[in-house]
Amino acid sequence: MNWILGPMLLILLIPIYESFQDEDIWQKMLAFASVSTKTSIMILVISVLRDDWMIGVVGVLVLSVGNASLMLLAQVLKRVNE
Amino acid sequence: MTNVMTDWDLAAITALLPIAAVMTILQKNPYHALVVRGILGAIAALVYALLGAADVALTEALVGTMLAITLYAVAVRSSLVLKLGIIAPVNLPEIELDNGASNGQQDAQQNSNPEDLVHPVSKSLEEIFNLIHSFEDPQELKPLLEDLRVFCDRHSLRLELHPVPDRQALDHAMETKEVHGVALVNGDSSAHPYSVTVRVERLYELMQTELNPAISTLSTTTIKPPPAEKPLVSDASSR
Amino acid sequence: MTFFLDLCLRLTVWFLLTADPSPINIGIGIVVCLLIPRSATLSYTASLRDWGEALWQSVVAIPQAYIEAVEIMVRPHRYEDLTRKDVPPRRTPGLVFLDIFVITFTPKTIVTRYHKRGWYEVHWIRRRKPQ
Amino acid sequence: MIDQLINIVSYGCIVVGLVFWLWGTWPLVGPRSVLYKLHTLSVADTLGSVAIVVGLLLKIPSEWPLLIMALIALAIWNTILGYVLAYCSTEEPND
Repeated sequence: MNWILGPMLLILLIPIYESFQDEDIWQKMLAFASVSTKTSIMILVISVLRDDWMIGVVGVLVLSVGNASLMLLAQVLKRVNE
Repeated sequence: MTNVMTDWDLAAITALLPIAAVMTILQKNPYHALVVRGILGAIAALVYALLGAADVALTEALVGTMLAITLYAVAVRSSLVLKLGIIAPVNLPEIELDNGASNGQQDAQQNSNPEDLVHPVSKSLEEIFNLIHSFEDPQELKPLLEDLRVFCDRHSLRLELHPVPDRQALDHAMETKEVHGVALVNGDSSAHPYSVTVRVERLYELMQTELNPAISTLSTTTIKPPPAEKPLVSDASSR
Repeated sequence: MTFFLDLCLRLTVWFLLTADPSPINIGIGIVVCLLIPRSATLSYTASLRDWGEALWQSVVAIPQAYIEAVEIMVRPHRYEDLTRKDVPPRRTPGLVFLDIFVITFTPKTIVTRYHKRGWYEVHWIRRRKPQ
Repeated sequence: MIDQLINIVSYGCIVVGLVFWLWGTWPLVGPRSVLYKLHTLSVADTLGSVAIVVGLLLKIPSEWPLLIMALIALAIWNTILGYVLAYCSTEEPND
């Protein structure tokens, strides 16, 4: 089942590239949202691959925490842009 | 299904970390850097989890990504600001702000309709926010402010106007370091329509090369610390 | 009644996180769920029928989301559109949250704004140019 | 026999998830508006990820509490994040 990580990694490169290339802040935020979800799913896959519960819990927590920080940042950016 | 993971996968995922780090330091705008820092945090958490350090990954996600970004966002927003004192009619937003807040609360209390009572606090906050932003640029300062806005956008600064009633209050604001600079309208006899004075050395250097010299004259002053601070110093040394 | 629903939701999250059915853990879970502060502004006055309907809608939304996803993958939707959707009268915040969730969950529609005067602003992607 | 079927279904879910990921993430590089990209991202990040996690769930049923937690977190957080991003990136209408 190791083959999953390869394509996942390649797809992960797309938003990373986008975040570097696009100068608009909201497009960068989209890339951030995408990266944060994708990395946490990858962590979950790794935890299943290794049968390691601990990493799985971290994956779930990263999933929710990453999104929470994104929402805070989005609100701050909205205030700044006004 | 076992824990055998090819070296290639490991190397490729780990290589993302330096790439993201380089991307972060290449950003010029601090807000863009914050977003890319978030991406770096997410990737770092992935790499740490991949290498088996669940605790480090969790710390990176909680502290490195969430706390750091939130704190930096607030810090950048509150520090990257150019406060400019100007003379404008006394229509201070703060005065209206109080009215707006109390009006909002009264509205919320008078309405017994449960739907309107849902967010009384956020409603009045919204009103306050609109009032602050309803302060418009004074007509006679328009060309100068446009020039300054271009300058501020280039350095991702926020331009904040501090309207005061007269010249005396303007000088006072400068002395108490309430503002970073002041802008004045020159008389018709002068060659330049406006004059700008800043007290921050670095701002002066940047403005000297980037502001349109046809619009304004630029000068800098140093503010001496007010004598009232002396007792504090002796107080500290006696401890 | 909605207090009970709220408690059930919290207990579900607790047991999914801990995954330990021992009596001690159940006791700790119940105590924690009762101790965590409850939102004071949320009014729990919605009828059970409204809640059931909204929950059913969010269950139905899952297969519908996949159908829509396949649709926009097979036939490209190039055009964007902005419409208004009226909120049913007397929605409580919890129900409004569920409404926004259901609309945004399906890939063709996203709520961009909720007006307190009674409508959602919904952003669409469409196959044909909107008039 | 049933084991094999479950295996096939789980691989199917994972592959579908990966296809969703690729299809939904690819438009990010293009010049489309933020809202349009949000639509495709909701295909990739919510639906695709849900499919992948369901695939994992079928593969390792013993970890079901954790993976169901992941499913709930994914669905709720990603959807609400889509709403928040859409709300924050659009201007307030003047009325």
